[in-house]
Amino acid sequence: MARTITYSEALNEALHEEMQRDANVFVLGEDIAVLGGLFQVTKDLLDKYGPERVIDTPISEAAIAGAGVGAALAGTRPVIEFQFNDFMTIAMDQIVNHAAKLRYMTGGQAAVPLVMRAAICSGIGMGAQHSQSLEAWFAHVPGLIVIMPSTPYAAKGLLKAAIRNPNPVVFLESRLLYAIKGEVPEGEYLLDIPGSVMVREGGDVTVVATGRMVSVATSAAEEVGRDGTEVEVIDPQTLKPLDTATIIESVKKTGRLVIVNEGSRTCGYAAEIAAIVSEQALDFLDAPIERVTAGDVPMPVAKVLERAVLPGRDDVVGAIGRVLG
Amino acid sequence: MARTITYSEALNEALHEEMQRDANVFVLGEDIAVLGGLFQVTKDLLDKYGPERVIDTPISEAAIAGAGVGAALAGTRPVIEFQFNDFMTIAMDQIVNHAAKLRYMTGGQAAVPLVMRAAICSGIGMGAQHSQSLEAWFAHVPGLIVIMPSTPYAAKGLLKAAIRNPNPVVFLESRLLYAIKGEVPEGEYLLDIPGSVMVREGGDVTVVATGRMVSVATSAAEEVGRDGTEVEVIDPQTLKPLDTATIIESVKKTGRLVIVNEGSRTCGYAAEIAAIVSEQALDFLDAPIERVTAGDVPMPVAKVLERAVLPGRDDVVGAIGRVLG
Amino acid sequence: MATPDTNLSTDQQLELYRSMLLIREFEQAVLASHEKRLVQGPAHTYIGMEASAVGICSALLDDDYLTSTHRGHGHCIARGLDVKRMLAEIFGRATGYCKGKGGSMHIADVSRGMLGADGIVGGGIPIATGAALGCRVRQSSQVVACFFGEGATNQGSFHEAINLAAIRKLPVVFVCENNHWALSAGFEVTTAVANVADRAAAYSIPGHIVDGNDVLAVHTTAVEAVQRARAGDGPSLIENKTYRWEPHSVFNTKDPRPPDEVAEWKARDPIARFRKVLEEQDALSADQDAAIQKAVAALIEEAVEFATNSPEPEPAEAMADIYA
Amino acid sequence: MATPDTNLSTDQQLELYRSMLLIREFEQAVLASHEKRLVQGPAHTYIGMEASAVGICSALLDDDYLTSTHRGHGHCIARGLDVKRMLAEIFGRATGYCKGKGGSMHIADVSRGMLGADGIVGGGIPIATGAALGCRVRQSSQVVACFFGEGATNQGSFHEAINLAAIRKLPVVFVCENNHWALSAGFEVTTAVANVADRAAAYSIPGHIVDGNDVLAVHTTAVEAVQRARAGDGPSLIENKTYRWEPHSVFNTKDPRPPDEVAEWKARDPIARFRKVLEEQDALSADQDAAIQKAVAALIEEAVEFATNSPEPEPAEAMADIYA
Ligand SMILES: Cc1ncc(C[n+]2csc(CCOP(=O)(O)OP(=O)(O)O)c2C)c(N)n1
Ligand SMILES: Cc1ncc(C[n+]2csc(CCOP(=O)(O)OP(=O)(O)O)c2C)c(N)n1
Ligand SMILES: [Mg+2]
Ligand SMILES: [Mg+2]
Repeated sequence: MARTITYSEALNEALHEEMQRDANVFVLGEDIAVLGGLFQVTKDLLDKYGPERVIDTPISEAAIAGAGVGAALAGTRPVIEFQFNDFMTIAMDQIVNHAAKLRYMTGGQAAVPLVMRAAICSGIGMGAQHSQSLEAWFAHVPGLIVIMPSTPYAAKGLLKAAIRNPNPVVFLESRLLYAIKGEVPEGEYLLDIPGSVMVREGGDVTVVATGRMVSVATSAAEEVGRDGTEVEVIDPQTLKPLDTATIIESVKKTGRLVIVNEGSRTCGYAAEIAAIVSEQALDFLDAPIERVTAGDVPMPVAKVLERAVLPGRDDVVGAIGRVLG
Repeated sequence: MARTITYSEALNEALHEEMQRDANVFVLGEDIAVLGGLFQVTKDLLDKYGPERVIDTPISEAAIAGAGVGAALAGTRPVIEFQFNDFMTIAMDQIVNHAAKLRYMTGGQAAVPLVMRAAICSGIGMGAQHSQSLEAWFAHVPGLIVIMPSTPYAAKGLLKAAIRNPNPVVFLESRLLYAIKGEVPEGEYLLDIPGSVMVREGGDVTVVATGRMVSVATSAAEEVGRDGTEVEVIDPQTLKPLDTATIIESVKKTGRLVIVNEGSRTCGYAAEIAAIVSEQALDFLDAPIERVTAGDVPMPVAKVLERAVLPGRDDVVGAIGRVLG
Repeated sequence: MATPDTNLSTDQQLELYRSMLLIREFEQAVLASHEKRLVQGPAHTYIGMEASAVGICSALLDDDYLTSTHRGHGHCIARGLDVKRMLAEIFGRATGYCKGKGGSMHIADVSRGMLGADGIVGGGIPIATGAALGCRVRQSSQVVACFFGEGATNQGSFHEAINLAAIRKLPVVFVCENNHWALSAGFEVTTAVANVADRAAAYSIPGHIVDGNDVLAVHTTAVEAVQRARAGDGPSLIENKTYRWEPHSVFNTKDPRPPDEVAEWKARDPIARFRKVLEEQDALSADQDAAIQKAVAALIEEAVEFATNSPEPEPAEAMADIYA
Repeated sequence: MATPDTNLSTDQQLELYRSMLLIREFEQAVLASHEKRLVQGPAHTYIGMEASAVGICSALLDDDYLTSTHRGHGHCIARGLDVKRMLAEIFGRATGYCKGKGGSMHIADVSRGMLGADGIVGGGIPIATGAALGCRVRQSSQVVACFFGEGATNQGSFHEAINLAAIRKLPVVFVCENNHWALSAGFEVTTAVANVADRAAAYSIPGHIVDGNDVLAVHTTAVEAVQRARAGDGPSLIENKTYRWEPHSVFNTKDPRPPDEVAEWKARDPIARFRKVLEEQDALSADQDAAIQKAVAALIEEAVEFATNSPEPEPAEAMADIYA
C-alpha cells in the first residue's frame, strides 16, 4: 500500500522535489521562509535551499505577483504564495493584466511560467475578508490556468505539473484540506492539465464538485447511496482548461446534474458548468440543473451563520433529491 | 417629441442634476475635473461645483476606491470614475473586500453609498489591458449592485438611481456608446433597480443582451426579422440584482434562448443567465442555449483581430439560426 | 522621569490609566476565553501596546472618526466602545456589535465614529483618507485617526492614501504602530527604511517618532497632529514604537521572536511605566489603584458573563444586512 | 557648456545623437501615419524626451533587461529594436513585433531583453523588480532598467516594488521620466513631494535628479546606477526632468498645458542641445550631421513602406498565442 500523508505535506513534497530538480524554481511570499508558511506548505525549504530561493517578502501582494511575473519573464520559475485567496484581490492587475496577457500581447514572444498558490480559508470563522473562493474570477480570465486539488494525491501531482507548465497557473488550496490524509506514492508523478477525476461512478445523477466540495459531495453520495441511488461524482481538478468531455458524457448517461461549488452563487463556477451542459447536452437532461453553492452573501464569522452560508452535505443531498424528482 | 442627446451627455446631465440636488454628492477620479473626464462625462462640473467637489486625483486607483468607501462611510455620496474597466483590477481589494462587505461585516451598521463608474473600451483597438468587460466579476460579489445602461435614457435614469441608492454600485458604461444619441426627457426621472427593458417583443426566440450588445442584438433581430422570425430582446440593465422573472417568462414563451455578452466566455455573465434558465425553465427549452460572447482570449489591437474576438451581429444571427434549428 | 508636557488634568490622566488597564484585562479575557473555545475565529491581542491606542484616542473629539486593523481591540476600547458587546462579537453572538457577523477583526461602532477594524493589512488607510475627504466635502471640522501596523507600510495602499491625503491636505492623523514584527517577519527584513516616520518626507508631511509605550508622549504628539489636521494643514504620520507581548494571534502561536527581545520589551510595560509616572506625581495612591483595578476587573467579568450568556445568532440572520 | 564628464568616445556620442534623431523622426512618422489613419489603437509619442531613453539605454549591456510604459517607442528604439517591425506593430500588421496583437502600448522584443511596453500606469515597476529577482536567482549579473512616468509614482506598485527591490538589493535602475504632466494633471496637483527622487530616501536608496534633456548627464548618472546595481549594491532612483512636446496621445489631443510652458521646453530641445555640444567638441561637422539625418530619414521611410505594405493578420490568428 502506498504511504499516507497530509495534503499540506504532499504540497510541501512537491515543492521540495521541484526545487531539487530545477535550480530556477524558487518560492516567494509572506511568512513562507522562516515560518515555513502560515499553513506549513513551504516548511524546511529555507533550510534546504537558502534565502536566495526561499524569500520572505514585505506585505505587498501586488509587488509579489508582479515580481513573480518579472522573474518568470527573466527565465526562472517562481512559485508565489498568497496566504488567503482573498488577498489576490490586491494583486489582480498583475495577475489579470500582466501574467495572463503578456504572452498574447507580445504575440507569443513571452512566457510566464508562474505558479500562484493561495488558500481558500472558509469554514473556520475567518470572516468575509478571509473566506472567499474566487476561482470563477480566474477562470474568466483568458491566459490563466486554474487548478483546485481535492486530495493529497492531486495536490502533489498537480502542483508539480503546474510548476513545469509554461503558463501562469492559479493554484487554489483549501485550509480545511491541509490536514486531511491520503495515499501518495513515494516516487515522482505528474498529473494532466486538463484532467478530471471520476471520484465515484453511478448511473442516476451526475455531481460535479470542486476543491473541498468533492468530499462534501462524496459524503452526500454515500448518504443517498444507502437508498440505492447511484451518484457519479466528478472532480474537474483543472477548472481551466476544463475536461468538458467527461462531464458531458456523464450527463448524457445520467440525465441529471448537480454542481457543488464553494464560491458565491451568482456568476460562480457552477454557472459555467451549467451553461456548458445547457449548450452541449440539453436534450439529455431529464430534470432542471441544480447548483449547490455558497449563498450570495459575504462570509459571516459566527459558526452557525457560516454553516448556514456554506454548502454542506445536506444541501447536496437535498439537491440530489430534487433532480431525482 | 422628447429631445435627443448623447449617452455621455445623458450621464453628464445626471451628474449635474444630482450634484445640484445634494451637496453631499461629489466626484473623484483621474482627469475628471480640468479635462472633464477622458470621455467628457464629468464636463463642466468643475466650473459649476468647484474643486472641493470635483476632484482630480493622482493615478492611484486603489486609493480612489478606498477614498470613495471612506467618504461614503462618512456621510457623503461619492461618484468615482475609473477611466477603463480594466483599471478596476487595481482597486479590487477596496471594491470587493471593503465596499461590498462593510455593511454586512458591521452587522448592518455601515452604509456605503458609493457609485463606481467605469468605461468598457472595446472596439477601438485599445488592446488587452484596456478592453475588458468584467461585469461577471462584480456580479459574483455579494454586496455590490451592477448596472450596465445601453441607451442615453437608461444612462441618465440609472445613474441618478445609482447615486441615490444606499449601496455600492458598479456602473459600467461603453466607450462606443458615448456618442450615440437617444431620446431623453427634459425633466427628472429615475429608473428601477432591479429593472429590465423589453427592447423588442417576439415569440420565436429570446435574446438577452447586455450593455453595448443590446444594439448588436437588436440589429441581428431586425436582420432575421426580415425572414419573419420574431425575436424578443431583453436588456437586463441591472445585472445585479437581476430581474429574473422577465427572462424566465420570455423563455417560457419562446422556448429558445440566446445570450449576448461582451465579456470573455468562460464564467462570464452569459453563463449566469444560462444557469438560471437551466434551473428555472429547463422544461420549456426547445433547443440548447446559445452564448454569444467574446472569445476566451485577451483583446488584440489589430482591427481584423479585434473584430474576430468581439461578438458581432453576424454571430448573433448565427446563434439565432442554430437555436431555431 | 520628568513631568510630562501635557495639558491633561489628573482625572484625565487617571482615565488614560484606566483605559490602558481595561484593554490589558480585556485581552487577557480574550486569551482565557480562547482556551475555553469561546472565541469564534481569530483574535489578535493588543497587550503591550496599550499606550498607543489610548494616547491617540484621548486626543480625539467625540464626533471624530477612526479606522483600525486586525489588531483592533485596543482602539475600540480606547474609543470607549462597550466591552460587553465587543466580547460578544468576538464570541460570535447575536448581541455583538456586528451580530456575530464580523468577529474580532471587524468590530465597528459607526455611531461612535469607529468605522471598523479591518482584516486586510493596509486596507483601512485609504478608507481613513476617504472619511477625511468626506468631512471636507461636508465642510465639517472632524478629524480621522488611522491606525495601522508597520507591516502595512509596505502596502501600496499606504503610499497612495498618504499621498492623496497630503496633496489635498486632508484632516487625517496616520498612526503607525511599529511593534517591530509583522506576522513572522521583522521590520528590517521587509522595510527598506530605518523608521516608518522617515517616509513622511516622501509626502512632505510631518513625521513623528514616538516612544509608543509612553502614553503621555503619544498623547502630546497626537494633540499636535490632530490640531494640525483640524486647522486644515493636512495629515501627519506618527510612528509609535512599541511591541506586542503575545504571539501574532490565537491562531498563529508559532513565534519566531527572540525571547530576550520579548523580555526586554515586557520590562518596558507601558502600564507599569505610566503607573509610576502617576505615583511620582502623587496622582495615584495605592488605594486608588486598587479601586481602578477592581472596577476594571468587574467590567471584564461582566463582559465575559454577558458574552457567554448571549444567544447565538439565528441561522436565518446569515442572509440579512447584505444590502441597505 | 562645459565638456561633459563621460567616458563615451566620439563615435559612441554620435550614436547617441543618431538614436535620438531616429526616435524623433519615428514619432513624427507615427503622427503623420495617424493622420492617414494607418495607426491602429492609441499611440503616445516621445518627442522631447529622447535624451532620457538614449542616455539610459546606452549604459546597459546587451543582455540586460528593460521594462517600458505606454509611451514606449523611445525606449524601444534606444534599445535597438527594428523600427520596421515597430511601426508594423503600431499599424496592427502581421509583421509587427507582436503580430498586431499588442499595438503601440505593448511593443516587446524579449530576445533583446525588452520585456514590453505596458498600458497600465505603474504596471511595469514590479515586473522590473521581478526580472531583477530572476537574475539574482539565476546568479546572473544582468541589470534591469525600469522606465515610468512621474504619474506612475503615486501608484502603490511604485512603492511596493521599490521597497522590495531595495530590501533585497536587487539590480534595478528605476528611471522616472518626469515630464511634469500625466494625462491632464500637473505634477504638483497630484504628487505631494517636490522631486520624485526625494522619495528615494523612503527606501534608503540613492535618488538622482537629472536634467533629462541632457543626454550625457543622463548617461553618466545611468552608468553609476547600473554599476551599483551590477555590483550587488541595490537599486537607484533616477529622475529625468523633461517634457513631452505633443498632447498626451493621438487619442487625447485636448491639452491643458500652458502654451508658454510648452514653448519654453521646446526651446530646451534635447537634440538641438546635444548637437551643439557635439559641434563645440568638433565631433560633428555639418556634413556628418547631414549624413546622419539622411540615414535616419531613410530608415524611417523604409519603415513606413514596410509597415504600410505589410499584411493584416489573418482573423484566425486571433486565437493563437494565448497559452504556451
Ligand atoms: C493584505 C493582507 N496580507 C496579509 C495578511 C495576513 N496578515 C495578517 S496580520 C499580518 C501582519 C501584520 O503586521 P503589522 O501590520 O505590523 O501589524 P501587527 O500584526 O504587527 O499589529 C499579516 C501578514 C492580511 N491580513 N492582509
Ligand atoms: C492604471 C492606469 N490608470 C490610468 C491610465 C490612463 N493613463 C494613461 S497614461 C496616463 C498618464 C500617465 O502619466 P505619466 O506616468 O506621467 O506618463 P506620461 O504619459 O507623462 O509619459 C494615464 C492617466 C492607465 N493607462 N493606467
Ligand atoms: Mg507589526
Ligand atoms: Mg508624465
